[in-house]
Amino acid sequence: MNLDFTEEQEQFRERVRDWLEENKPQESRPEDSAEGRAFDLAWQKTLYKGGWAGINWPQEYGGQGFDTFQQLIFLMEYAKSRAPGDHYRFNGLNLAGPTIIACGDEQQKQTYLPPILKGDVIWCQGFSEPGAGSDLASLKTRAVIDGDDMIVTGSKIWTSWARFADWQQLLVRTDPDAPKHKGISWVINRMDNPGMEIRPIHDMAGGTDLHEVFYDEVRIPVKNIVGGINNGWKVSMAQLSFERGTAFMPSQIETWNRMEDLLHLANQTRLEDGRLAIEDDHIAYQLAKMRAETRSLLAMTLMGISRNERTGMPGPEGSMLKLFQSELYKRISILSLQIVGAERSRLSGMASEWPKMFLGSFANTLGGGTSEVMRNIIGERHLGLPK
Amino acid sequence: MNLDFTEEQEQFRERVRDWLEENKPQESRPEDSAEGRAFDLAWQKTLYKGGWAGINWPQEYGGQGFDTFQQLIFLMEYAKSRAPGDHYRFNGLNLAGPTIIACGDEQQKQTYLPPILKGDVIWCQGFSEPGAGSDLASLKTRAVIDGDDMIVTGSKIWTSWARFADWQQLLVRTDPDAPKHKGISWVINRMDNPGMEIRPIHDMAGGTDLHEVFYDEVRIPVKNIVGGINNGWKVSMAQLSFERGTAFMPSQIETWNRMEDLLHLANQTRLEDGRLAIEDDHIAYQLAKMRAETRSLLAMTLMGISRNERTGMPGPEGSMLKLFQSELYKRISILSLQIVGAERSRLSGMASEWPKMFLGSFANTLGGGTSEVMRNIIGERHLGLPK
Amino acid sequence: MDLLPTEEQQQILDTASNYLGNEFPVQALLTTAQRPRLNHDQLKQLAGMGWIGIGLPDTLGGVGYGLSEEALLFAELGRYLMPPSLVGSVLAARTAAVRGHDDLAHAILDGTLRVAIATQQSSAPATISPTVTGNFLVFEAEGADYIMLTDDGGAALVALSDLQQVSQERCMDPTLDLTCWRGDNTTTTCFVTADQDAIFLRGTVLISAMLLGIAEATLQRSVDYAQAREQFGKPIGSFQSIKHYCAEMSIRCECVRAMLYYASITLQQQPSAGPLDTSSLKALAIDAAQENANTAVQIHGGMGYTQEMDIHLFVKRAQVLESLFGSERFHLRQVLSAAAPP
Amino acid sequence: MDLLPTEEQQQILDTASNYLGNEFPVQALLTTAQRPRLNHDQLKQLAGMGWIGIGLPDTLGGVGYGLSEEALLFAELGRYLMPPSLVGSVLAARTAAVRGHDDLAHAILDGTLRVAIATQQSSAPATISPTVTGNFLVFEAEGADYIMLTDDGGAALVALSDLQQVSQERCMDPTLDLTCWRGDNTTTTCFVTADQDAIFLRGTVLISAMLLGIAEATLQRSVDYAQAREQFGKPIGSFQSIKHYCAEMSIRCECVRAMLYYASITLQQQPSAGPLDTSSLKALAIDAAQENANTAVQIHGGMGYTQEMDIHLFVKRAQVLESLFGSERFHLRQVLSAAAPP
Repeated sequence: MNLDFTEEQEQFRERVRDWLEENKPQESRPEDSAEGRAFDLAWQKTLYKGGWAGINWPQEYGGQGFDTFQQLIFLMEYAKSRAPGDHYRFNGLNLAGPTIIACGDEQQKQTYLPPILKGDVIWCQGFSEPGAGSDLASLKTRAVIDGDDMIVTGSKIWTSWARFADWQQLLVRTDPDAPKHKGISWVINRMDNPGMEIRPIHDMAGGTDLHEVFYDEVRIPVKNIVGGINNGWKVSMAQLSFERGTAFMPSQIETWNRMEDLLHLANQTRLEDGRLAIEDDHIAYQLAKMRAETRSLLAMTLMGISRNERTGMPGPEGSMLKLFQSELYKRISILSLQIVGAERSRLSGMASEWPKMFLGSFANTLGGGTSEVMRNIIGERHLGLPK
Repeated sequence: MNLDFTEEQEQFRERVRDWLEENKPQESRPEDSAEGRAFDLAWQKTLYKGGWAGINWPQEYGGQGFDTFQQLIFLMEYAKSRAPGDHYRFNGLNLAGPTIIACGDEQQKQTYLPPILKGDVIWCQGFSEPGAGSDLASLKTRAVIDGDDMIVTGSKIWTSWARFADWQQLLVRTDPDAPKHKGISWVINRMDNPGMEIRPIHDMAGGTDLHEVFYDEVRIPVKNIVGGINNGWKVSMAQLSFERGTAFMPSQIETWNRMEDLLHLANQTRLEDGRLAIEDDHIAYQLAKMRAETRSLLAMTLMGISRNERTGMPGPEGSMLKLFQSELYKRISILSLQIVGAERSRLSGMASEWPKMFLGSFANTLGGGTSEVMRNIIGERHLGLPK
Repeated sequence: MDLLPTEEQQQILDTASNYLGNEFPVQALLTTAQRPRLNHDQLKQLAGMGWIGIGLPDTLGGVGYGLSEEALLFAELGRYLMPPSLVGSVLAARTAAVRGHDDLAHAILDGTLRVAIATQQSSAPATISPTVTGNFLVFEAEGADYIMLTDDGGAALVALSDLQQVSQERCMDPTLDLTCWRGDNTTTTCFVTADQDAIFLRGTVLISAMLLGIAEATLQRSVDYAQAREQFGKPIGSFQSIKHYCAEMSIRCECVRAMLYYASITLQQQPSAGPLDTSSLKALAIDAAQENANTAVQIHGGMGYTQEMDIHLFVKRAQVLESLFGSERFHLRQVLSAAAPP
Repeated sequence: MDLLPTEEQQQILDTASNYLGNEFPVQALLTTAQRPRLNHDQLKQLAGMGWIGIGLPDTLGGVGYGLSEEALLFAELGRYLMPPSLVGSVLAARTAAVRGHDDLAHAILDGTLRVAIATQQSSAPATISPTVTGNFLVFEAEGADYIMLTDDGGAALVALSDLQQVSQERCMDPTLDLTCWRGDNTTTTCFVTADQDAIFLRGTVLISAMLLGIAEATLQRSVDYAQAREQFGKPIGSFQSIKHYCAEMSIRCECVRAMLYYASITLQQQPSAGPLDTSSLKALAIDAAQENANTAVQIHGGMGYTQEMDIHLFVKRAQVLESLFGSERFHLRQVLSAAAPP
């Protein structure tokens, strides 16, 4: 049990810190989606040139092949420096890319991996459907084999940044007669494929990054199936195993940063009665409680990484961290509204980041598995309670 | 929509108030169970002589036959006067008695009702079993008809004050082959019946009023079945309809009294930092929130009574008030521990009523249907959600 | 004693509910960026139905019902996300009438004059007295003639033209216009102290009623959705997590509705219990509306997070309404300092 | 970086757990009114295994491990409801050793001398300095020779015979003896300031570890019961309400265990982060132990409310432990005033 890093690791940390200090974008990410795409790709190119692209990817596909501790150090420093988040780069770097590394054939690896790291392409996901949310395996979008192609018809929903993506990791039903988990395939799809229609969905925070995607007899080559036909459920479950403890480092530090910003706000904001917000014990105790929880989020993340490092297997910490962090983040945002008081409903002006955070926080307890699904998973898989 | 009482009702209120002022016991109820029984019966006799026994019972069986508003006024004044609670009298007055009134035959009514009002007997309940708690209908204690008798074998649990009761309302399975709700009978049983064994259970608050009761071939006359053989589930469900809004008036006022006592305590108790507890905003806001909730408990109770009065039917307020009040009561007790600070674990001394309240509060969210069962009932019966 | 609407009150409620359902379906807010929610003609129409003056005595030019009827009406208005400025109109008419400005009162009562409503920046509270000084965040100043300014000391009706606009702001609630205005020792058109008439407390009851409308609307939508939406081959309402959320939501509704009825009576009849009950009501109503609306998003899943369903509008409106007529913090303080009722 | 027990640490933990399970099963507290939980011989036996001096440097006569090992051990002691006075013994040995009272330290380390532990009445805090004045609520004074008195300013070891017993009290936790004692400018046997050695913070970590033991024990019992107990023809653990309670309980455990490991390291190695981490730990540990124990009663239904199962003992112990080494309120204040770590 130790928190020590070796001298080499500390030197590595300094190298990361210095490079980020010098190279991270000075301007903030544009709100406009097309400009956002350009910004994300440019930053990925910079990372690639600097030798920081794909920190957990094997070197043979252009990655850095860092060990867990180097990844951890990189992510800690990255988040502390408040360098840009993954945004549109997220899917390619963390889901589609690693899936192809784990389950793709050599041809697929050579074709699809390098462009991700080089900042040439954006990937998106096509998993959920209007009728298949928490119950993902009941998805209905079907793919009928026709020679070398599949003909895909159906629809997907919650596809982030679909309008601005080049490629999509798509789950389709290739065997309608098999049990629901058995007839699914994981497929690579071009976003400019004919027969597709993309409809943006406005979210409650005002974003338009979510989409519904319709497929009307879209042709996808059979060779774009990754991990074998009808094996898509297993392939998509493999994604879970990429969510090693390190995956939570950025959101953990983001939560800490938000918490410290809120503490700062409470030290500056006056309540109706003229006192500083921090002088109200009710606010103060809630802040303190959440600060303690945020601190423990760091400890939980490190314990999770240690567990992964020991066993090589993702443990229960994935679902736990996801649930704990997303609910905590929401509570922090609700507390912030108590502090900004009557400013709570103003999206313009100085304090507007807090009501914006509040609106955005609802995505966290829904996306990537609702909190209710997370509690089921923890109860059943981790504690062994019956279904 | 009004809170007005007629002049006659206000005169009635004064009559109640004056009588209670003059006649309520000056000493508090003894902690010892046998002395407690004597105290309860003596007080019931006083009520009977004063013309206040069985306020909601028909006059033909010795009751007062008060209308809803008179009952309401009586209960409000009764609770405000802090006169003794029902304690051991509860079952006879509120459950067994009313059930016999509703479902018993004339012989049963003449035999069993008057002694309850006159303060001659104590009743208890035999419903739950070790294997049949929330799922009461799965009860297994069986009764085999043998001529004019039934021979009862099995066991019951959570029977309050069994050691000090004269009679018991007992649910037994008279038809083991019928579907589980259909083979049950509601039976009157003498507590000194041979073949019974009574084992007290120590509860976490230190009380010994709960019991497990064992029946080994206990003979009960068939004529003691109330409401017809194999009809016991319906008979016992009829008890729910006695829980009219007025039934919650005492616990509503008890909660208010506790809340005001706690407010008083917070105005007198110093925290570690030397401030009065009430000066800590965190405590103050929690107190205020619960005071508001307690105030609304009164409003909910009155709205429930109004609904009953209009429709003659118990509405959703029974389950709602039960759940709301029991959870609120528990939260009040937990808040009290924050106020008494390091005294929280001391059962002796000045502030000990609060940790005692805390320990006792656990019974409320379990007994008479757990909070989880209450939420199911509200969701399914009141909101119409599927099972 | 009867803590339920009378037949006559029920009729007011049903009429309002039917009318609003036909004329102002919440659904309409999804397809058109409808702003203002209530144009001049529509305001006149509502006024013509007596909704502005419903709780004002007929001796003062009103319909002659009381606060209970006003509260029933405003719960329906809240359920249909009608603008909170209607509370401004009701209070403005009362303020003008109490002060003897009969013509002004009349023009507000018939919907000719439009009244906006405001909150203050917590960090820099303004002064409200026969003159007003300071900044106000104003909802729906667009097209308004007057603005209703209140705090627990009194209520002022001010001509908007007497104030200066400081800035155009962006409201979290996309159906509401938000601007910042400033008074600088500005003379009010009329001013009523809290002792003369409980304008602030009446406004608190009406805003609480609107919050109740939100709590009930989001419960109803959640129950409907939980019955219809299937996952894992079952309606999601059969899962205990969803069922229990709904049960808790319904208790919050019951709790606030009972308290609304109760406080609407005591505020008129037992002045000593008024502040305790009114502040209890607002604190509980804020909590119920926000918790229910936020929970409804969770129950509706991904769809609840979008602007394709109307749930988000309730989430946002619940935040706006907290900021009007005293925050939860303010009201909890009041609850605590109130004497125990007899 | 490795935030899990090493093989050696795991061995300490396993040995302790096995030993306690055999010698001090919680079950035993149900059948005999076992008090004290730890008689003189048993204390000596534990001491003989090096448990009192486990975290004390060997230069000071201890076993030579650190706070992390102490914390692992005390989580097990908490799980088995071993008396909190063991924290007193550990801190007393350290206090005596740091002060150079080698004989005294030795007699505590080998279990010859028994040390009680105390909390203060919030309403009348006592003074703890080279002399002590004021009232103390003492746990397990029965048969004790010394008492360990601490606050965030320092730690004092006092001979019980130098204090006066004020009263015999009744503890909520039936396994603990509670008495009230008074000091009146009483000279301490040794006194260490917080700057000299972080006795108070170390005690906070150990009490937090015991709270973690409670949180984990009540989770384990709840999961076992939810798997075994059937209602409506199914194990109750298949109902989402119960399942989700258990999931939340397990997150609380994970959260506190991680924080315990983390704080046990930073308190020794990064003094600047010590107070933030230690106080975060205690606040979270109180919450986890109390919430989990209280929820466990609910999961166990009527049986959970009785003294026939052991759940109630955990509920009560969680209350006792909150009152030792700073309340939740105290620690939240500390969390708030701590500077952000580097």
